[in-house]
Amino acid sequence: MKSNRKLILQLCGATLGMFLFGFALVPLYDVFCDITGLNGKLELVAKKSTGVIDTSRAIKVQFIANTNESMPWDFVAKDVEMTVHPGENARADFFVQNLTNEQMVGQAIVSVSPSIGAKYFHKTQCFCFDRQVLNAKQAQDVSVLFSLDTDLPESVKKITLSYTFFDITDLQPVAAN
Amino acid sequence: MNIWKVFKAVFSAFIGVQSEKNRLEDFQANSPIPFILVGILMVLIFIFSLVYLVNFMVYLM
Amino acid sequence: MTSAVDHHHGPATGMTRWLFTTNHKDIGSMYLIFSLLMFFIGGSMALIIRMELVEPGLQVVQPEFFNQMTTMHGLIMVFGAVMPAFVGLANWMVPLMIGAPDMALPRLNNFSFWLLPFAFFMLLSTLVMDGGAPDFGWTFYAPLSTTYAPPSVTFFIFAIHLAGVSSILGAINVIVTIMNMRAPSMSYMKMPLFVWTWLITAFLLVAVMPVLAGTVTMMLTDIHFGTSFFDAGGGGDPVLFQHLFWFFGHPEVYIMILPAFGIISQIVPTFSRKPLFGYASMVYATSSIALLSFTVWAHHMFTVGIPLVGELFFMYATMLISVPTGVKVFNWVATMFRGSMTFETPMLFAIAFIVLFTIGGFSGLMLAISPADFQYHDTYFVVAHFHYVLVPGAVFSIMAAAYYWMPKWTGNMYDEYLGKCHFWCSFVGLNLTFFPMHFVGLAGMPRRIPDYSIQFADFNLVSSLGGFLFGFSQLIFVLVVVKCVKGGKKAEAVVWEGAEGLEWQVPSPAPYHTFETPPEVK
Amino acid sequence: MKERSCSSAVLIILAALWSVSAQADWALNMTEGVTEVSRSIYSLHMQIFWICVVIAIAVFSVMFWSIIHHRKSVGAKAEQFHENTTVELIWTIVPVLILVAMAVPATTTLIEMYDTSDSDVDIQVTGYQWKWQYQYLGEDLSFFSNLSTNPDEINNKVEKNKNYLLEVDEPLVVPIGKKIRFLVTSNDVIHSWWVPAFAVKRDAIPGFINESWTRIDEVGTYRGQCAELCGKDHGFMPIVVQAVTDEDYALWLTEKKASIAAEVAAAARVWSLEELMVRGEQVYQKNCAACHQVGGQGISPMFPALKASAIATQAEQRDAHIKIVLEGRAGTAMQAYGAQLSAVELAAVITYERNAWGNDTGDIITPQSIQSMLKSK
Repeated sequence: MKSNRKLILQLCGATLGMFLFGFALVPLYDVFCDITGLNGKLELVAKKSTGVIDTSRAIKVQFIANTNESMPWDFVAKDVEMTVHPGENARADFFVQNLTNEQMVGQAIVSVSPSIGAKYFHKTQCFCFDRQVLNAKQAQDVSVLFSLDTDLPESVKKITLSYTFFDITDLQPVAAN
Repeated sequence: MNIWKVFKAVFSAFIGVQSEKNRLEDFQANSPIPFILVGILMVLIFIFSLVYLVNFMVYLM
Repeated sequence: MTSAVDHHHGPATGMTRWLFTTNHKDIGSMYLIFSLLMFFIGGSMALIIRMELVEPGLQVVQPEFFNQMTTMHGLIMVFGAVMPAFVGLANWMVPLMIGAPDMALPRLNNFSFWLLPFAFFMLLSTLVMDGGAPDFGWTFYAPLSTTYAPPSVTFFIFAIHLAGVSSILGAINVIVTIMNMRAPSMSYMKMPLFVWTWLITAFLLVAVMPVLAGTVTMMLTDIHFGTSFFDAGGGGDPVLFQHLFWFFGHPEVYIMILPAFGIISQIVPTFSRKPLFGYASMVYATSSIALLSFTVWAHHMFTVGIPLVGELFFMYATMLISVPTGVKVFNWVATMFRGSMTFETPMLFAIAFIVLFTIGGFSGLMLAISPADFQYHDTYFVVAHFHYVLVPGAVFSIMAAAYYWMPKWTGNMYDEYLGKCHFWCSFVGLNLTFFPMHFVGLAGMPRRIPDYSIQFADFNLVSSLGGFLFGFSQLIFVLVVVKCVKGGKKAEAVVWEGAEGLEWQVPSPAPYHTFETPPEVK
Repeated sequence: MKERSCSSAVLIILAALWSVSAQADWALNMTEGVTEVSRSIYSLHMQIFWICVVIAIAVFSVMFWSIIHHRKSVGAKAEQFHENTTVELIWTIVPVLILVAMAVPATTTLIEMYDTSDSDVDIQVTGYQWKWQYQYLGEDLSFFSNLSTNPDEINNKVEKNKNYLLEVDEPLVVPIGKKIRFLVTSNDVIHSWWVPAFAVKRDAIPGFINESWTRIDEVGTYRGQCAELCGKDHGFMPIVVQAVTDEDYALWLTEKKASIAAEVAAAARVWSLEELMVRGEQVYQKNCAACHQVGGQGISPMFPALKASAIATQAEQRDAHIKIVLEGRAGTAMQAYGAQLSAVELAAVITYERNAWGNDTGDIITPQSIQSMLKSK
């Protein structure tokens, strides 16, 4: 009978390989999201706009403010809707307040609709880049500086951005600040 | 076992139709490795051709 | 189950025989008995579900317990009844069919079986845990299965780990046995189709079970160790979970149907007294599924919001790869055509498989059309689809295999009249249960709800009646098995007239050790 | 004897089934719906259905013909042919051609379904554990939509009405003829917003926004349900959409905003204990009874009792009681109702919980005291 050792080692190697492949799918998924703008996940890095403004097109940009799990923070979008030219720098303001009596840490997550628009929405500065630490009853005005890429597809005339605050107080150790 | 025969065998597997004669020939090969590699290659070709077709359809409509 | 031919030690006696056995026949029997037990446990949960759904209003159970029943019913039937039954059939028949004395790794074989009772004891014990059993569906989507799960989710994760390891080890065992231990004259060209389909299934298992293990491990770290693979707050994504799960999930449904294709391809030629039509096409089509089945997973997620380009890709891919395997049904009909058929119980089950599995295949084709799937998704139409593919598909083929090979295992013929009773009751019960679900699903009844609006009442009543008929008619099968093991008309070596295959060259009942010396394949 | 008893049994079952079916409502097929998309989906559904029926008839007739004629008992001799690649090629190519033919209309319909550009009305739909919230973008109007079926109907104490489990207290009102864009998201777990009549079904994913659209042709009330398992009351969070003419829609908008403004204004005036108790019972019935039960005894351990509980009777626990109702408890089904109910409703339900079922603390929680702790939106 042929020795099975070689075949068994290959199969165990394949099993281990597929187990690691399962974990490799996670970063692969993020790469796939960036390329295709899958479900509106945005790149979380600041990008300077090219400075060329396409005034021929006016895109309506809407802002939605949510708190996940009815997190006890008051979070309101001050600019619900604005019109922006592709390439033009614009700013959207939000108001956020911690209604509880303890310090809390929140993380804003952004999602874009339609999802094709995700690739063409560049944020130069955004409160969603880092954690927001709010003490008891502390209120704060936060904002996002953004610009729309000039080669945004013609079909997109209206983009909606949903900001959702997540309570990550117990998820992250609060830095002593 | 030249490469063209392997491609033909894998293609007939994708369609799911194969004659007894070809099967006996294909099984003369001493190891399945080339078939598996060509199979994976053809799956990738299948995927990218579908992606191209989809982009074309979206562009068309 | 011993016989005179066996010249050295027969099986040990008492419990130690079953605890420490390395014999592929004993382990095969244990897998099959375990699967039958799980079939009844999962089946009783299905009856509780159907009891609640007899009429509108909450009568029998509270909604949270109803969700636990739907979840456990799915898990136990998929991982506890169907897969172990196929592994049991592989353990029994693959060595016999390729002329090998036993499985390549006997001790590993024993270990991979004995993992299962402990895995499912742990899973079933969650029913009595604080907070109840898992109640997030057998597809356990995050965040319902991570942040919002009952505390028993951790035991659910370990149970899936154990069952997964058992499947992977079983698959490795089957691959090594088929590739290394065939009788010299049993070349790849002459291997029976049951062995071929199990070889492909084993490769699929080795490829996807680790991905499932990885996914549940990610759940474990999300719940207990503060990672956020699937929690949007920490940068993760619940849709990532669905991609990972269905990347495992679609090859899994092929794992549950390819062995059935193999069994039907053994039975139909025997009772048609005619060779299988297009053996080469069957071998090539099933082997291409090993790769193609990895390209279509997101047709389970058409409404989750994948972009247009992705949705079109998965629609086209699903339609294209469904053809090579779908048309294999025509091969069986061509095998029957101009044969000389007799209709013993295995053949009845095989014909019912061909007819009803094809209906399941057609509703699958309808679901592949992505726009239409927006109306079908997560309704009872989908429940009808996968029950038509799984119950007459996997379960009926397992029953057919049991009736077909039981004379070889026990040495006695089964009671033909009871066999036919079992078939006709199951056939009527199954159609009464699942066919109305098509209509209720199309009329707009969502999946996994404990109570429904009154316009769905009448079909649900018929479904529930059918469910009880189907459920209790499985007791006839137990009666047939017990009678057959205990005694009955003696079976000769070639039980069915003209049956081909090495398994018919050994006497009935198959001796404890067979093919000590490799047989000669003509 | 065996055959006769068996056939009579079958007759009895058939008779029973026939009587049941006589007065039943046997809805067999998918709804055609009231939108262009739902009608094109319906035609796709029927096309693929009839193709499958034709293929099924062809295959099964050959099969049953062969079952009848090629039987050993009628002396059929088995032929030994076992291969014919041309036949196999034909029955592989033909289905592929049929599917390609089906793929073209399916693609056009799908592309149409994904085109949400230039919508007239934008509505954010947020899925909660076991209710829906509708927010009209740009109209500063948002409200919750709860199941309004009487619990006695669910527990079979009372006759079930026609729209059993498909009725809500605050339906979503939309104009007909306008392109309505739905922005679907979730607050906790994955839900799915589905209205069969529009053929709109979108999964609600926490942290992400999915969009869909519809243009309704006919005035009417259209009902749907949540289509993704989301926990205990997944089957009890229906969707009701009222499609009305433009004028009625504008009328409804102003009237709805006025009623919400009145509700906020009501928080300013002084409420007596009796008024708070009456209003509190209604709010409790709709939001709290599902878990804490109508009598306040709850279901241990998941849903703690309120009747004669420390938190609802002791004076020093009063603030803790208010805090838990407003901020909820993470990881449990107890939600933060501070974001979901108005100041008056919150004050009323807490007062009710502290005075009903014999708790009689005599505490009055005023809407003003709640107002300061609430969100400004």
